Amino acid sequence: MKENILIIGGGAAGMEAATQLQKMGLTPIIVEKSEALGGHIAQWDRLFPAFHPAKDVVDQMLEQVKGVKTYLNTEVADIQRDNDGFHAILSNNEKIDAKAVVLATGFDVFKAERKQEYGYGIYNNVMTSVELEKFFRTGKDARINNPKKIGFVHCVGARDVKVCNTYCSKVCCTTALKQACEIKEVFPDAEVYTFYMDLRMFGPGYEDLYLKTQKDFDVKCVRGRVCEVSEDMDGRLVIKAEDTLFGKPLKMTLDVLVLMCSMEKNKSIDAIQQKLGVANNSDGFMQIKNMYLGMNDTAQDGVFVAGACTAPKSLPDTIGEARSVATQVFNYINR
Amino acid sequence: MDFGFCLSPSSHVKMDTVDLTTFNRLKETNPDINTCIACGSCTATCTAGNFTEMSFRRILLMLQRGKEDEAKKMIQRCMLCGKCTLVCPRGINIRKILLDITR
Amino acid sequence: MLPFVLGMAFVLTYCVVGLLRVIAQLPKDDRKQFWRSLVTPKTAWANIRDLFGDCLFHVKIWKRNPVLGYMHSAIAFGWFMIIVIGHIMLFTLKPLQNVEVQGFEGMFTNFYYPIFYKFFATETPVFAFLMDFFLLMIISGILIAVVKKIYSKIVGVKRVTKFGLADNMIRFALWTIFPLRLLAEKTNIMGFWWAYSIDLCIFMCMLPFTRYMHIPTEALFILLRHAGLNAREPRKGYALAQIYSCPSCGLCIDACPMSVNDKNSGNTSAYFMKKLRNADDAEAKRIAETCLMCGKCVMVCPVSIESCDIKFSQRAAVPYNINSDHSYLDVISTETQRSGEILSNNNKVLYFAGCMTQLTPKIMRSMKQIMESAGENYDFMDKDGGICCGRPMLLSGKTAEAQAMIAKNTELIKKSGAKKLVLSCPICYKVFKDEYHLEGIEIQHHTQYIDELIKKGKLKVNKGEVNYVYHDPCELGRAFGVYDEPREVIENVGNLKKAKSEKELSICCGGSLGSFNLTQQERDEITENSVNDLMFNNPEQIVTACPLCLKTFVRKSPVAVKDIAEVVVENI
Amino acid sequence: MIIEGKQKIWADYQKDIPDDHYFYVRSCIRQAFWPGSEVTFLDITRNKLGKDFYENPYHTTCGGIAYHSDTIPQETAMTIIARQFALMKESGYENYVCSCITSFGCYTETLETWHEYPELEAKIRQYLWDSCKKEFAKPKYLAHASDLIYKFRFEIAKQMKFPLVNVKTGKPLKVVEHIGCHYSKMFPSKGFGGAEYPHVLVGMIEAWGGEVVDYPERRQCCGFGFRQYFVQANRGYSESNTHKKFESMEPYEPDLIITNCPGCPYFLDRWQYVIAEQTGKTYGKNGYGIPALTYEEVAGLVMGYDPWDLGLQMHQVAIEPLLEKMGIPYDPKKKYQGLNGKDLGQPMCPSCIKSV
Amino acid sequence: MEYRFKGHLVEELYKDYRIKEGMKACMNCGVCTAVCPAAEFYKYNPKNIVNIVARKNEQDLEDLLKSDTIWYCGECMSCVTRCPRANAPGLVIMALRKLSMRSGLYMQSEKGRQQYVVVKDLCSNILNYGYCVYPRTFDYETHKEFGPVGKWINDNLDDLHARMGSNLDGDGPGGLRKIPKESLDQLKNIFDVTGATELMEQVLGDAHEEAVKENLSDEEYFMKVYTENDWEKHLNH
Repeated sequence: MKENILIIGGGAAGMEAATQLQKMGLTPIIVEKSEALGGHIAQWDRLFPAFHPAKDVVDQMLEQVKGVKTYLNTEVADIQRDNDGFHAILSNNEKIDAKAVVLATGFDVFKAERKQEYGYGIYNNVMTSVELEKFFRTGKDARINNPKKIGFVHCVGARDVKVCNTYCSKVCCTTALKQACEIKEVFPDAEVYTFYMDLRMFGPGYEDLYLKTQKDFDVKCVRGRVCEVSEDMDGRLVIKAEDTLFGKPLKMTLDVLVLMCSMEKNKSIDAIQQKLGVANNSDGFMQIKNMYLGMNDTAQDGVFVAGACTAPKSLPDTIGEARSVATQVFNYINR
Repeated sequence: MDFGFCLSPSSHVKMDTVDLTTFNRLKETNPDINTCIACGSCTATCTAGNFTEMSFRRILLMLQRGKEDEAKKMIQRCMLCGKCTLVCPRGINIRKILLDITR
Repeated sequence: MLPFVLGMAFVLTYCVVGLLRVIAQLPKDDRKQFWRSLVTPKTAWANIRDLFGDCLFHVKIWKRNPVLGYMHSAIAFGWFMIIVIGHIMLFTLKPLQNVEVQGFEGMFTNFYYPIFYKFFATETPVFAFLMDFFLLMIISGILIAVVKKIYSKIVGVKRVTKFGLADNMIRFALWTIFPLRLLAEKTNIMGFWWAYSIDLCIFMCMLPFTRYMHIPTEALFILLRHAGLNAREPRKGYALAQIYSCPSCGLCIDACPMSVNDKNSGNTSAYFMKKLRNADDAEAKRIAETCLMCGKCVMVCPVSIESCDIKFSQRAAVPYNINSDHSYLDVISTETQRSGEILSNNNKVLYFAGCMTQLTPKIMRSMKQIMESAGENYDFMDKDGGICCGRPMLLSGKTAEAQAMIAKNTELIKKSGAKKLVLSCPICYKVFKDEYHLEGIEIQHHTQYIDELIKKGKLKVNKGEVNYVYHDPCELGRAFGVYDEPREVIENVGNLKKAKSEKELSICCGGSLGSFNLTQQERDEITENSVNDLMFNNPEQIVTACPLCLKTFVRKSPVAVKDIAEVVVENI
Repeated sequence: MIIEGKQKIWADYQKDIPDDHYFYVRSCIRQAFWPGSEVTFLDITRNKLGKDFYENPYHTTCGGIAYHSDTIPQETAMTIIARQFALMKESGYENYVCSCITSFGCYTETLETWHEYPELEAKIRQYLWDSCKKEFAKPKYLAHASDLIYKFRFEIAKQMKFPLVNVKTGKPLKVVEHIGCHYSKMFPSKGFGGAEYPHVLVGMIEAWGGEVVDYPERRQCCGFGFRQYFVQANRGYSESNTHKKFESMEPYEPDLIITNCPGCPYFLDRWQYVIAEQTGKTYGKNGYGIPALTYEEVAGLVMGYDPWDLGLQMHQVAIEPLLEKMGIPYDPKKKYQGLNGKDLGQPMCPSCIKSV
Repeated sequence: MEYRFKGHLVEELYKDYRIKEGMKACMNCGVCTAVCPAAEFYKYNPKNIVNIVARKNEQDLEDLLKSDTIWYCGECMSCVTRCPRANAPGLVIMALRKLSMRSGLYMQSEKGRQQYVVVKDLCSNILNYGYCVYPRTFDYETHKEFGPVGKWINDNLDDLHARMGSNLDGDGPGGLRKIPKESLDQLKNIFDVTGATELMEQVLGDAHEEAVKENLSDEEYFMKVYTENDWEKHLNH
């Protein structure tokens, strides 16, 4: 029995779900809006906590997903549902019939310029974590010019009423420490500071990474949110924060400031999501049926979700969800 | 002219100019010093802390924020009882560091 | 004969100068005390007893290890006897054999004559037998020494001191003296006599610069020790005598709990004394601050060197840039009396839990229950946190600072009107016993107190079925010999199993406040070793009587670890 | 500095206010310290631009300074504001513009609080009735007077005689903008350009040919601090804040500071004198200070008003070097004259900062 | 001095709309303190204030209301802009100050007692002239920072305002015009109705009582409070 399963999104969640569904004898079809599979993770250099090359993981996933029918540079333009299942029209006008839909549309990176006081897009040497990762991958970034002092700001676009994101973005803490170590590897003489509020080292080996960051890499963790950034005569960045553990305001000049941008829901899927009748939760991510046992289910039968479209998630979380969604879909088809 | 008031000094910790000599000296012999997670266990258990402001966590911070004089003043309160070392979740040899600061 | 005379002259001069130096360095009071002790009959007798017992017969080593005891006493006593018999022969046979020399030269010959007796004269058979007997005795001792050098485990020693070139050379010199003498005596070849004489010269000339200096120094040290002196400075006076008295025998190396990690066996007392002798200040300081101060090395030392005291004085010698300021203590008592509900006069027992017990509240709770069950009139001195007893300060060499706390606690205790002070922490117990002046107030460790309550019938306990092993806290056992009370208490409430090393030989838990430098990992190794030792007879629970031992053992113990008070409460 | 980034924010933070028919309320501080500014504002809007700005003689203080000095309860301040709104209603206006930034903050805070807590609005309505027998209507649009100059900046530029350009070098003047804290810090969307990169003064500077200086302590408060200034013992706080700002802007060598709050230019001006007296330091060139002007004064200058009609002689920091840079003719004799050339004597010379 | 307020301080504080508006949950990130001018020049930390208020402990609140701490804020409201939890420490301070004055606890701190000066100056200006600030009340001797120009302005007040086009004490519209009596009466009514008069009289009364206790005239007491400055104590080293 071959049944079509439409998977929207070809990132880690979509690829892994497709791989599993294919192994189960179903016919997954991936629709990916960009020109390649891999999603955000394909843009990443190394993964926390063990500095494993992201390419390794992505390559393996690409290898496994090879036989799956994939549309690149394509979006779902319209989707209808009847008793036979789902009928989607793609942006290339092709039509796809499917028994079930998996939304694996992932996340968007918070637009750092929205946090105006950090001056991203205004002060030259303010950059985002995504851009820093690109620097690690390519070794090129005009802003990084043998810096002597580098700062990381946590929770940019997260835990912040002022940008309407009250949730924690989960992976930024660990990413910040990973990147802090990496930048220290590139510039061993540089002083590296992270400005955090809580260091949420939630996974196996993550706390060890924290310890390593402190002990081996001499990264200085300051508890306090950076409150404003400005530029001095030389184009260096002057930042202010409270050292909350010390209870005094603190001021320092940095060469580069990295903003740990949060995850927001990928909004390009909103129209299709609405057509499918999947609502958003208060954080703006897709609403799941149940936090414990129904994390892949939506209010609509046959519409499933996996990965960061429902909440900020790490790569292992996402892959776990992708595998579990495959089981859910399989059970749904064979119900 | 006496205006009846004058400029106040800034309380900002100026990280650009802070003197870390003592902290770096300690770091050489006690690399653990970097691993403090500011949990406050040392302060909570401190025998002298029961009567004074004594807090090892703060002493470490003072040294990193250029307030060496304050740190040394606070250390005077210490009774060296060693409870802090026993409760530190990162296993920092606090008593040793305290002694090293004093000499 | 010339080499011998030269060597002898050198070594005697050195010893006399050294003796004068040590005595000169003694503080005035100590010096007076020393002179007085020499003529006091009691100490004089002890001096004579120990001079023979320790220097010649090495009674302490015998006790510890008979093979080594034999080795040492064979060489020392044998040599001594040869010299003595030589002199007896000189005085008994000389007139008969017409070898008298008069005047200054006579004094000189008397001096070396016995050493080369056979070269000058013949012995009577009895003397000849005695001389040969002792010579062979010495040589047998040397044989053991050679074997020990090659394979120490045969004689029951795991680790031996590692020596430098000079120490190895003089040892070789010592080993060869007696075989050469034997050869010379038996063959009477001039060359052997010369070799014997030169060997003696080498030995004596090197003596002041090597560990064998302990041979002459130990005698002085015994006298000083019996005078009841304390080391006040790490390199002067009494300490100097001890430094030179250390034979570097290495018995302390195996005894030291730190030696569980070979890397740390260099931190043992034998090396500490050596660093002091070699004036290696930095290393001496480091070792002094690494030591756990458990006192086991002192316990096993055949010479009774008080290395912990010297380490104390070494710590105290480190200058501090910051003086402690505990003036805030003054305010406490007068204003708030925070450190306890101060008692009315009719309370008899005052319980001072101490800092460490604050971290193990179950001990406090158990003590409360025990005192209540026994119907005691008691009160807590530091229910909401008290003032440190001062012992850690002392351990850091800050004597004056410790006095601030001691004075404040003394004031609070005296004000309480209590007749008895009970402590559940041996660290406190040690300092209360040694440093506090609490006339009229009985100071008891809670093991002693509970034992007394049971014996008096105030506290009724049931004998349970649990097999316990008891760990002797260093500052209770070795420091004060409180070995029996806790054991009796435990036997009242359960079965007491033996540990592999007990009482004065018990192994420090590794948590000691004495050490500044040991890392957590190094401490854990010590703890594991100590736990293994306690688990020798597969007890079901480990019982200790020190909150710090308790906290330390809990980290590594496969079975439950409890304070003696808890165990008692479980069986009330 | 990437100017496009700021431009994007400026485009996002544009508020919708009409450009005519306003009920104008004065500022206690501006009318007392910079009387020429309000006169100039009304002259420009009414006479040069032909707009309707009505002033009701019965309006009073909004009580904002007393409120922020914690001398009157919140309800009192709100009821005084409600009374002003009632006067607006009685005069037949819907658009409300105030000259004071503290007032602007209080009006905004009041309207927002009423929005959030309608029961409080009802309570105030009752208070106003009980005390004054008046009823108020909330204004349809609320603006600060600088918002309107901002809105008219290009029209003003059309009538401009002396742009913010150094006539000797031909280069734009370097201008520091200082925004009153209560303009947009509490409610960023209520100010042109928001709270972080307000455009209200930047827009004027750019339209009139100047170059904006963005320095690290730009967003800092001048240090007024209400009770921190009113009590002599506290003035060190106020002075220290201004000192911090000048230390930060000094390396940029600004020619001029432009402000939209009435108090800030006073403090930025007078504290320069005090700092000079106490420490010997001046922040302008050749022992002069940096002039700190109101936006009305700057608008007046570029439009060719006589400096002494604008009241620039009421600043302690000498204005002449700026006038010379801009090529504005002035008669030094008239600086210290009253009406009809009446001789009013001259202020003493300070010991440190140059006054002429 | 025992304080006149007999109720529950925490309860009373939480009735204030500024607490409702400005006091949500704090995550201790410190942005308010980082940007705060008072935290730079005084022994002051707005984050700590918010935490004490959030704790709702009667004793802690009382201690806070008695202290100099709440009087350090300059109410610039910079903290309001950036708080990620939309708290407004500046508003919280205003509510605390009001309660401190109402309860009388403000009299127990040096900075609190200064309220006498501010209340006396500002309230009388509003009630007498209809303005918070009125130039005829300016005194150069107690405001040396006016500088030579300020002194010159004071000395020629009428001439200068006439020159500048003000309507100083005149009728009809214009700067510094005389506020009509009916408007001043309305302000007085507002003060009476909304509790400002009561608060003002309490503060003036407290000051008088204190002056009598210290054997000073009201004017002497005013100058004492106006100039008294335990400078070192207030600094945040």
